[in-house]
Amino acid sequence: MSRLQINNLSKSFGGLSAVLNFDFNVGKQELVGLIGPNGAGKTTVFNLITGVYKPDQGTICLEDKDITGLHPYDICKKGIARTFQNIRLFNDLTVLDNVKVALHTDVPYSLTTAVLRLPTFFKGEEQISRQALDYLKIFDLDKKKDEIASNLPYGEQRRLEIARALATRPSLLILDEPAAGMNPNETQELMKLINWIKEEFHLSILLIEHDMSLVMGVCERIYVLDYGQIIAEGTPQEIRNNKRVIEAYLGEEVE
Amino acid sequence: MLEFMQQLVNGLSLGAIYALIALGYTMVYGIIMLINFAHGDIMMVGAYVGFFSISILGSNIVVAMIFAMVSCALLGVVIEKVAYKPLRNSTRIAALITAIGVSLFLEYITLYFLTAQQRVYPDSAFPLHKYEVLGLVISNKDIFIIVSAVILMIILQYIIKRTKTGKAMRAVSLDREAAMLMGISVDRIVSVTFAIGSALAAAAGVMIGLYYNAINPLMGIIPGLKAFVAAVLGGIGLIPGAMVGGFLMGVLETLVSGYGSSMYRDAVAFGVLILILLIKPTGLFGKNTGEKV
Amino acid sequence: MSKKGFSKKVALLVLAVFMLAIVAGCGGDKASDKASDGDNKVGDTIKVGINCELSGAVASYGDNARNGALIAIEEINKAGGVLGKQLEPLVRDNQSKTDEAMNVSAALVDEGMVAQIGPLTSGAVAGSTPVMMENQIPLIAPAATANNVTVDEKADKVRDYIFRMCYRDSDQGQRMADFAIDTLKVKNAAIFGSTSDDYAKGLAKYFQEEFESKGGTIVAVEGFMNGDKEFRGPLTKIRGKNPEFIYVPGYYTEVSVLIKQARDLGLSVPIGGGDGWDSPDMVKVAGAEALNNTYFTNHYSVEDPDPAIQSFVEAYQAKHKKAPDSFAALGYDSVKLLADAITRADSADPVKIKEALEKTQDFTGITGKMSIDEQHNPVKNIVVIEYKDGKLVSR
Amino acid sequence: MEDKRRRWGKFLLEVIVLAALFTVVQYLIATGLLNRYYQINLTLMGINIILAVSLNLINGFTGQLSLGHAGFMAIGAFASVIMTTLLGYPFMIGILAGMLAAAVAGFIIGVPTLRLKGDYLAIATLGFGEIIRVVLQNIDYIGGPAGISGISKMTTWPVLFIATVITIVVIVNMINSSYGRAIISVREDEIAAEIMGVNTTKYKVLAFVVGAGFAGLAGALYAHYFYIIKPETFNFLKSFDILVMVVLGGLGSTTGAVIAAAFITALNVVLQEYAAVRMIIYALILIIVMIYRPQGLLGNKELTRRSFDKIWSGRHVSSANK
Repeated sequence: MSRLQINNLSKSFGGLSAVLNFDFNVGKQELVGLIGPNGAGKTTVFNLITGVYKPDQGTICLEDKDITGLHPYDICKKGIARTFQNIRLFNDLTVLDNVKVALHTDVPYSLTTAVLRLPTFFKGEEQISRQALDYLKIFDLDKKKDEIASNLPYGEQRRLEIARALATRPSLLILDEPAAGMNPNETQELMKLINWIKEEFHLSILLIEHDMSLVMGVCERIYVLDYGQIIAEGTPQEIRNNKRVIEAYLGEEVE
Repeated sequence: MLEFMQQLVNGLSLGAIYALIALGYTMVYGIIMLINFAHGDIMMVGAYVGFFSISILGSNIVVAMIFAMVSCALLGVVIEKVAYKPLRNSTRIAALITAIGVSLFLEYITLYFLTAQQRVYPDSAFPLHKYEVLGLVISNKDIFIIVSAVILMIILQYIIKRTKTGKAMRAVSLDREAAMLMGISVDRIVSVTFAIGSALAAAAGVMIGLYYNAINPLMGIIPGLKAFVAAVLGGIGLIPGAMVGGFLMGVLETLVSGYGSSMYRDAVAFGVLILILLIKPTGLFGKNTGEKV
Repeated sequence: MSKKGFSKKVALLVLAVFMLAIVAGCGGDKASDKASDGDNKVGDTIKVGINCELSGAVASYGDNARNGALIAIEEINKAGGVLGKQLEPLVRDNQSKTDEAMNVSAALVDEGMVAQIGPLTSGAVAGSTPVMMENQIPLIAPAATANNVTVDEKADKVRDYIFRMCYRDSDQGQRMADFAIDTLKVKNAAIFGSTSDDYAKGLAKYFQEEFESKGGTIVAVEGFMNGDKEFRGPLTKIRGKNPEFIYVPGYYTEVSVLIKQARDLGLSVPIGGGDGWDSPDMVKVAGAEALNNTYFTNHYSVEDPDPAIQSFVEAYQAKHKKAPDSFAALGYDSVKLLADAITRADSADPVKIKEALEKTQDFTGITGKMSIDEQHNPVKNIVVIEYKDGKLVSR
Repeated sequence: MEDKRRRWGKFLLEVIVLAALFTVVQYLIATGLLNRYYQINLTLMGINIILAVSLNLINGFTGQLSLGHAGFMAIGAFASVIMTTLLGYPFMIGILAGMLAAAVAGFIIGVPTLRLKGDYLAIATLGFGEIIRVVLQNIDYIGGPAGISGISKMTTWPVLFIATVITIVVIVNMINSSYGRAIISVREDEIAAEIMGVNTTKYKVLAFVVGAGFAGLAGALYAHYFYIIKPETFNFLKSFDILVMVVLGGLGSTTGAVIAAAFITALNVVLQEYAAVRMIIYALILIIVMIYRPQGLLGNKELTRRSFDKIWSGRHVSSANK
């Protein structure tokens, strides 16, 4: 049984199809890459999976349960979390509060309790803070917990976004160009980290990335998207040698 | 039937005024995505300039209108430079609040210097002639106002579609950064937009003065809001949309007060606004666009 | 310097100039106020609170009433004041808000006024009432027409310290209904009045009652809101009902435009209204021709040859470059009545003033000869005035 | 344990400060040192604080620009007066009815309109506010345009004080909880919030309903102090008044809203003789604040004891540097 199963998914914008008859699956604890030239429709696929866009046709199933057309927050509760290509943190909140927002899905006290400041509230807040701090520690951000998110350096913002996504306790984590803007060293670190959290949290991970060293290094399986359609699927080794992929990326004259 | 036709005529001439104000509203929105709350008040200033040039300088109606249009064009440019330009990169909410501020400022500065007393346009400025066609009463003022609204719309449409400045305007409205990189002076285009929009408002102001004779410092608020509703109804940012929206609003209001109750007229206007916003926020003629993620 | 920084600096400069101009303007006002009051030492003056709508929705009413009141105070002071003391006007703006009316009254009490003129609308007077009652200071409302302004209808008690200068709604509504049936001999009428104030609503109500009780039929009732400029929808509807008379209670700001549009639509029947019509703007906006065959109930006519009226009209004209309207006349008379009461009481003590006001008999103002009845309403004549080629003719 | 002790200490300190403030003002009123004029403005100040703090929840914390706050105030005012003056129930019932009616109206209006964004939402709420006013003007039972007069004065200093404190406490406690973080996340980035599992519509409506409810409270207090209420009092200019306070104080700062509401009320007192100028100054405040400090005087920061400490230590350091 695969964790994420997508069948025949299509989406078009004003007559232009961004994604067409898309079939796709991610297994349990599998790390899958989605690559393709700019404008191939990769982010659109992510937006469809997470409910930001509603598909025109096709189904998306998580753990065999149909999640097509649900609201993003419901999809989150079902166990999908993601990061964004252009980082979307809660900029004016502290690093800690960013993660705490993600922990809101199972808040241990009611609104009335919060307003009345009953003991349950303080206990609950303490618990939330502790959990949030644990996630920050994984990404080495615990020392910066009181800083305003937008003041973090770029690399740390990327890491915070992953920490925040992880805090929603997903079974499938979707990373949209997690290494964008990082130097090779940082990318190396990130690769290790991604592998580690996959094992630690028993996650399936789906990522879009332009940095081929990262994609080829960590992914077990890769899908290649061009003009909204899958043109190839396979292990990194297979993809590296696939003719259509090379054409799509470099144009035909390279042959 | 005759009564209904008469109501239609009434509605069209009222709608022409809304359309004129809505044209300027929609232009500014199209270029810099700002609801220029002060637009109705610029119209009020135009009405006053027209009044003073007729009553003090003794100019005729054409001169008065040109005078009002030129001064309001300048006023519009100054307002943009002083109040809106510094905010071009802030949030839209900040810009909207500023626009509310400018609106209040124009109203109360006028109230302060010219008092709350209404001023009366001299009747001789534009003598009334009535025509009876098949039992319908139509006056030369009705015809004047409807025809000038249509002509101004056509001119505006021509400027935007055919001239170089118009093309630059459309470029700026589509993508300000890209337009700037293509060598278009965004500042100049925004100024031109405000100038044209404000001049149109001034023309509407003088027409209201001629049509209803009385003007006062707070006269811009309600027509301004209604014109905005008209612009949204037609699809904000679209010139023909503002025109059709204006006429629709005018007819609708007249029918509501003619066949329903005039006390609910304003509620109906805002009700239409809310319905449009909820059902088709881009208006009757607008295309839907989603947020890019 | 960055470009953005520059535009912000320019913005600041312009705004600062505005700020300065305004502050300078205020300062100037204040200075001149002080100068004119300067001759009188504290305690030598009788402070009269003027609580008017000088900004907001009905600013023009308050503006005119204040002008009228100030002319009266000027006249009285020039003639030596009251009880040998000068009247000192304390003019405040209640912004056409009921809460500000109360706030302003409390401030004026604090400053030691002995009586208050205004506010103009019934709502604002109601706002001001509790403060006046608590502090036992009389209030003369120049133009608040609602019946419950001077009487607490629920408790069936007269409000001790509240007086008015104008008719009640019932007086005017009935008078016009009588005039329409008895003099104009009409049998049916339409009502098209303002629905945004209780004044016009009251007039409409009493007109309808009287008109129907005298056997007339009301064929249509329509309403408009203050600030409206477009009346052709309902007028076209009324035209379809063929009334012989149209009653249009409201203020000249709307009525003038309304009458013009009615005539433009070919409605040539007689039109009637109340004292809210009284303004030179009527002829200017509607035009003399459109106003022919229109009638309104009023206190007086600006064209009345009576010397008191003419001297007021002249003084007003000289100072404000236009003829006074009914608010101005009522504001003027309110001050005159107050001065009269202070003289009769031989004291500027608010309670004594109130007692004297209650005893007013045959006081002659420019709005007529009047007495104050036990419900604190003036008993005075109502004249019906006709517009004839732009001139006012008493009927 | 340490935490718990600190918490109680802070709570006790707040209670003492509030009790002292209450007692001092009560004493001044009882002895007549604070005359009616200042009492009126004190009442207005309290009502304005409630309005500004509640609007700030919607505009500042949730980031949804609402221009219809006066409409909810109107509903609260009329609902409470119907209960007390017309039906003869006690003031407490009137207050609760006012809050409930306004909150229900907030829900009915919020559910459809809060799907709109930015300036569209602003215009829609402005429209709803005006519709509320027009509808109230057309109900004869509540006096039509003339409104209801003869309302007994029941908003005393203790009532006002308790209402203001409750408003601030409820909203502050709400904001400083997981629910508040969810609300703020909507302002920060709606799409990211949804992806993180926050039902943004639900929290927008929650903030809108709570904000409307407290505007209703302000309306009820207002009605029972100023003797008369008319629908016209609650037009969109009133909404703009409240907006000025929120913007001046800082969108997203409760202390800012409180300070700005108090400041604007005081400014109104100072400028009473120049009411026309007052509006011009309001307008200039709006424009200048937006140009130079679009985030308002305090931005989204709160003024706390710690921030005073910070200023103090900052000064300390700078003087040491010399």
